[in-house]
Amino acid sequence: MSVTPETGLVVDREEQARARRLRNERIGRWVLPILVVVLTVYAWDRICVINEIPHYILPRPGLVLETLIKDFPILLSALLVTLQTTLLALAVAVLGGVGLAVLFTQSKFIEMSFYPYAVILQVTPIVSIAPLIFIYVDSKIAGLLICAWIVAFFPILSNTTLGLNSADHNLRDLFKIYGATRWQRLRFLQLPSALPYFLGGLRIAGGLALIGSVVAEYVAGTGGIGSGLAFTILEAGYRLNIPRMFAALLLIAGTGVVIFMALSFLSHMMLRKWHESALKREG
Amino acid sequence: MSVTPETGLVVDREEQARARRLRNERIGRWVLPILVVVLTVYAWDRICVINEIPHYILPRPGLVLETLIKDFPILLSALLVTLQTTLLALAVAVLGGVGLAVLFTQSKFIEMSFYPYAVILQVTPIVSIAPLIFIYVDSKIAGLLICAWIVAFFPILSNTTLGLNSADHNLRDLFKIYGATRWQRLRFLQLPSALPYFLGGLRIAGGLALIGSVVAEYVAGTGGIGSGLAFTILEAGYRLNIPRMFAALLLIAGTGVVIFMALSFLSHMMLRKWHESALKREG
Amino acid sequence: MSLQVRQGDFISLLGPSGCGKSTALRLIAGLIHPTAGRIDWSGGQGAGDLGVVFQEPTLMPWATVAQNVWLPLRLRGKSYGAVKDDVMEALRLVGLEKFLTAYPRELSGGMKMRVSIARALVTRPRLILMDEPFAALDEITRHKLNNDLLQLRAKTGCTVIFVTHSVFESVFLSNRIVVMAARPGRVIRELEVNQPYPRGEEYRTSADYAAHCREASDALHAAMGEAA
Amino acid sequence: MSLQVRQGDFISLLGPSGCGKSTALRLIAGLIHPTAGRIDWSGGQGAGDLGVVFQEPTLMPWATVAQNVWLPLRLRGKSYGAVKDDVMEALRLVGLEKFLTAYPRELSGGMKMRVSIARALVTRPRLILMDEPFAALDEITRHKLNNDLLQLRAKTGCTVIFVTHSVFESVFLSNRIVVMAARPGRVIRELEVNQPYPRGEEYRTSADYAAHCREASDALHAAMGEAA
Amino acid sequence: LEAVSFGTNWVPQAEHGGYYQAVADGTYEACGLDVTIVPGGPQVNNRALLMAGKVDFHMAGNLLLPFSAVEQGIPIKVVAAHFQKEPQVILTHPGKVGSFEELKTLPKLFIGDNGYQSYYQWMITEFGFTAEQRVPYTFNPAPFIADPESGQQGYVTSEPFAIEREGGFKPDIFVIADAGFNTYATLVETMQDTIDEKPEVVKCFVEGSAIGWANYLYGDPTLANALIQEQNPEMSSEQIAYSIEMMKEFGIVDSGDSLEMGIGAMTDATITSFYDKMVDSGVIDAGLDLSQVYTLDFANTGAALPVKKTLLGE
Ligand SMILES: Nc1ncnc2c1ncn2[C@@H]1O[C@H](COP(=O)(O)OP(=O)(O)OP(=O)(O)O)[C@@H](O)[C@H]1O
Ligand SMILES: Nc1ncnc2c1ncn2[C@@H]1O[C@H](COP(=O)(O)OP(=O)(O)OP(=O)(O)O)[C@@H](O)[C@H]1O
Ligand SMILES: O=[N+]([O-])[O-]
Ligand SMILES: [Mg+2]
Ligand SMILES: [Mg+2]
Repeated sequence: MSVTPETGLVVDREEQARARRLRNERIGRWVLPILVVVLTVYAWDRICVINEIPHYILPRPGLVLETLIKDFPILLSALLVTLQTTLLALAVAVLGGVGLAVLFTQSKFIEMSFYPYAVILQVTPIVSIAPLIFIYVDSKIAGLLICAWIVAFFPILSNTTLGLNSADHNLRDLFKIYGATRWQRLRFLQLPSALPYFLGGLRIAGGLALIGSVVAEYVAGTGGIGSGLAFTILEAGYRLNIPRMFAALLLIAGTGVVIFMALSFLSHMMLRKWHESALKREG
Repeated sequence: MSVTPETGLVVDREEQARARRLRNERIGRWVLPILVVVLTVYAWDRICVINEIPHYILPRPGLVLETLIKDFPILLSALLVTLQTTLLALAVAVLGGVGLAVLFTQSKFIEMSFYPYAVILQVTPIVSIAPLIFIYVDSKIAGLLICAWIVAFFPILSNTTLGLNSADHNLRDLFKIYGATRWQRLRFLQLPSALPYFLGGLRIAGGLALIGSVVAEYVAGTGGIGSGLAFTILEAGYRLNIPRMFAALLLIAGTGVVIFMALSFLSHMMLRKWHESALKREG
Repeated sequence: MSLQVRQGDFISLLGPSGCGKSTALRLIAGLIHPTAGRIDWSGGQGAGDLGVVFQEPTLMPWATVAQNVWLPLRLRGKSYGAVKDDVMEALRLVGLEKFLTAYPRELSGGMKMRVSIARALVTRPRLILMDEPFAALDEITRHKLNNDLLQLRAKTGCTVIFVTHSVFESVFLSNRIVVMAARPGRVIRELEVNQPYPRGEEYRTSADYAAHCREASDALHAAMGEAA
Repeated sequence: MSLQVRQGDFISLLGPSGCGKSTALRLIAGLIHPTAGRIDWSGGQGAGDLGVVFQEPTLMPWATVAQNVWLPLRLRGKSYGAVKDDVMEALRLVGLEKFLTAYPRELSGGMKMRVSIARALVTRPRLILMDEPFAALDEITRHKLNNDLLQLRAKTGCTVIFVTHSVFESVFLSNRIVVMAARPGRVIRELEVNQPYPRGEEYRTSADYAAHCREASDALHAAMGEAA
Repeated sequence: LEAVSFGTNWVPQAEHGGYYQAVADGTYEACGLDVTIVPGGPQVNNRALLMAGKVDFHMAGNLLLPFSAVEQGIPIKVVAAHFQKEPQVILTHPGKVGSFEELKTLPKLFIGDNGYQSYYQWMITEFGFTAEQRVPYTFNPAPFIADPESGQQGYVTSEPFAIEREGGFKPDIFVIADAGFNTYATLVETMQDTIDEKPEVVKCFVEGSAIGWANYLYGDPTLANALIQEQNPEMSSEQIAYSIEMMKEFGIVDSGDSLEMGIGAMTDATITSFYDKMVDSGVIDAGLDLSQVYTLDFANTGAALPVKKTLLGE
């Protein structure tokens, strides 16, 4: 066995292979997902054609795309309404989830006493308590936000709590020795430790905030002007305008993927310097 | 400063204080949550009385309890139906979530290509696609399961993926050196590393599986014999039997809390030997 | 175990692996509480003005080297701007002034440990607890840091409790050496090193030094023998 | 850097903190790939039959001591029952036979490192890479393990590449000492230690030993001087 | 003007035309009301808002709902019935079954939650339909169109149109009112408090709505339709025209008693007969004090009769 310095010319086969693999990977990273999408769409189309599925049950992708383009003004304004609720709900879920998690890690008592209520909120069917919410909350936007928040906040709470409790014990000892206040320990130790967990929760909550907004629109029944995608789906379904319904569903799906990718990117940017899950590795 | 051996008699003030604190903690751990529950119920009752909220909007807790006891046979059988779906859905969510997570960590290509579809499933409103599911899935139970699964699997997938990627890099190197196969690395390194994350996801999914079952029952409409809590709520709501509706909601909430506590206990038992988040600490 | 520490002492703890040296340090630092017995503090020092080096580097992986060293001062409410010079000086002491903005994962094992040492010294504490701080360092760096530590002690008059596996190191540095035996961890021998400070490189070659080393080494053998 | 390793060599890498010793080991282990230059394997050994001790203990926190040591054998498909004796023997070698069922977090720093050593030796590998394995151990345990390592090598004829900060250790153990300098990491000196094996405790007090130590120490100083 | 609100059971559509008409042409305003119409939806519970006093009037689908309210001791009262006949129908693919009774041979019936809780319970006890047959209708007719062996609920004024246009076939229609489900539909309910404290408001709303319906059906519905389409841009003019035509054809709003007593009219006889039927088939318990369910004080004033006369030029 020998380790020799650079020879300049002798680049052996192994190294070539590695370079090739890297290059393939770089290309595949973009080509493959696109290929899969194309194949999916093609399969969808074939299934519709071969099984003779009528357009009012499962429209062919071309038709959906056509509708998407044709109805884009309607769909876009509905999307914007839903998106607004989603982003607001997500923001409130982050604040509420992290806030509660911090509160809960401050004292076992608080945690034991109030965590059950967070669980109760999580498992309460929105459809059942929405009327109650809309009785006592006058603003429709506030009501929508509350509904979407209830759906989205729990993963953030749960993951952040886990993360805050996962701070390295040696580091905790260090903070104790240096007389860190509760707040300092939180700020400089527990919150950074919780970051990967929190960001994981955030990625779950992103999708839930979207679906929560849609569900909230269903129960709030924002008919008429300023109504979101839920209403579009409902109305299109009722009118058997199934291509439009699928176009709206596609828009929701796309929005979900975009939110997820944005949150993943955020996560990557925040962790890439130090966390195992985000580090680039050779081999 | 001096460190002296045991004197047997001199137990100083500091130590007494510590013992007292420990005792208080042990008691408070049970007393406080119960106190909070009692206070919550009392507040609920007072709010009803002071604001003169009629029983058909928000029944007083006593009435709900009375109904719970009176209607217990009906409610119990409904609960059992829902619980069955919930547990099955959770089991399938665990299998599906962990399975997909494992698949996704096997190759960046697979992950990039198929993760979006998991996100799409997560953000698709069940209410909209349930009809489609029930057109092509004949078994009602299978349909219910699919719906509940769609709601519950994502947190497990997302958290487990994060966990699998968070395995210590030095340990990964060790496995590589010892020529571990892909499967061995997964089995002996990545899965154990992912355990805390997975269990965190499981706690989120537990509640979601419950709510997913309820939502699925709503859209699948298991009327008649063998119908679950969603149907009870719906029927009670329709008949304006609001106390029964609240009794059913209470049962869902209680079930959610029990599931959460059971999963937390499971998590604690599996991690207490080694993971930071579950280790007992002095001070 | 019973151990009297006087202001200005430099005490080394010596003993076989697993005999409880780290545990003793944690006791003194107030991180754990004795199941029996007690710790008396006199001189109003308390656990306040303390610097610690754990056996593991214990760095915050999300923070740069500079931020890690800044930590103890930051916890006292000092802004980075105000203590930048202190941080730089502590890092210069351990030879890492060029790695200000590196993250811990980019450092070698010995460099991480040196960051940890810089962090312990940056506050110029009156009591320093160190758990095998120099074990991962080459002999030259180690000697240099030995000298630096003694200089610092001379300047600030701080008390040091120092865990090491090197008999030589313990003799060179301390005025008292406590030899512990394993299971149950207890003190079996206390040696005084009477050589006055400052001690220079020439002390390492003196007969007194060699004699003390032999004495400590014998005590250690005794501790091991007993443990076996 | 260029380094020729022959079958049966015991090579020590010596050098200042951060000079690239660990990185060199990782290169040899095939964990990272050279940006330039290459590694040739001859003798069909490949990276197959390898035992490694990293600078950090690198234990699985969820597994007991016995399970951690079992790992390399487990990865070869051996059931615990089949290799129980090997695991026990490796643990006995490092003096931890009583800690079979302990978890890593219950061990002291030195004990963790010893588990790591037991894990590297349990397969009786033909090539052993060790990164400061004994740094966290007291001198007596260290000497014992030094002797054990040499015995093992005599029995199995394995090749060892060994990173250490102790000049004494490197001279006692190896037949070749490679001294590295920092930034960029490169070999600045190679020493041969001609003393034949087996080497007993008496070698530690021989004149030859002292001479080699001085030589190595000078080389190290030279490396540091250049680096500064 | 007194501000009041009226919660409907669905998104704005021609089946709510009379109320929009009265809003649009100022009929309510003329008697002192400023009416806001709060649309409903499949998951929307406007009834909870009525009970909480957030809306003043609510549209109930049939009499079973008010029966339940009284059964639970809730002071809700029916003050008018703007549909004389339940417009609910069961649709099937053409020629699949010959009679209402034969519907129960279909393996799948898409019935919404409300329908399941009300008339379907009656269909179970009266004809022997089963709970297992019923599949929830999510207000999307596609699953029905896909399965020729299924049936589906629908408003006679609405679903047949959409299905004929998109599904390409004219479904068979079975009117449940004709099968014996002789409830009034599109009832206006309000809290007893409102009746006691502001009878003039109730009177204005009930009579104004009746006049609105007369104008909508027999006069020019343009204003109302514009309002409907403004609040529900998806509502097509063809659909509205179809609905109006069907309401007329089946005498949904104006037939039987209302021809004599005016739109919105109710009679003790009809309500008692329906109640007895429901008791017989076990949908509801006997012994209900029907006087608590409704009042004829407002509905039977014949307010719309002169309007209708004028419009029809009689
Ligand atoms: N968390 C724990 N639970 C149980 N036992 C523990 C725990 N931590 C340490 N011990 C035990 O306490 C003993 C003393 O450990 P300690 O870390 O103080 O040893 P040490 O003298 O510092 O050894 P080393 O030189 O190897 O660092 C060891 O035998 C160890 O097994
Ligand atoms: N992940 C990394 N990214 C960037 N630089 C790194 C990384 N890991 C190590 N280095 C750099 O490589 C150099 C060599 O590190 P290495 O760990 O090989 O040193 P070493 O000789 O083992 O030192 P020590 O004796 O302190 O363990 C160091 O200067 C370090 O800063
Ligand atoms: O209620 N949902 O989470 O869909
Ligand atoms: Mg220790
Ligand atoms: Mg190293």
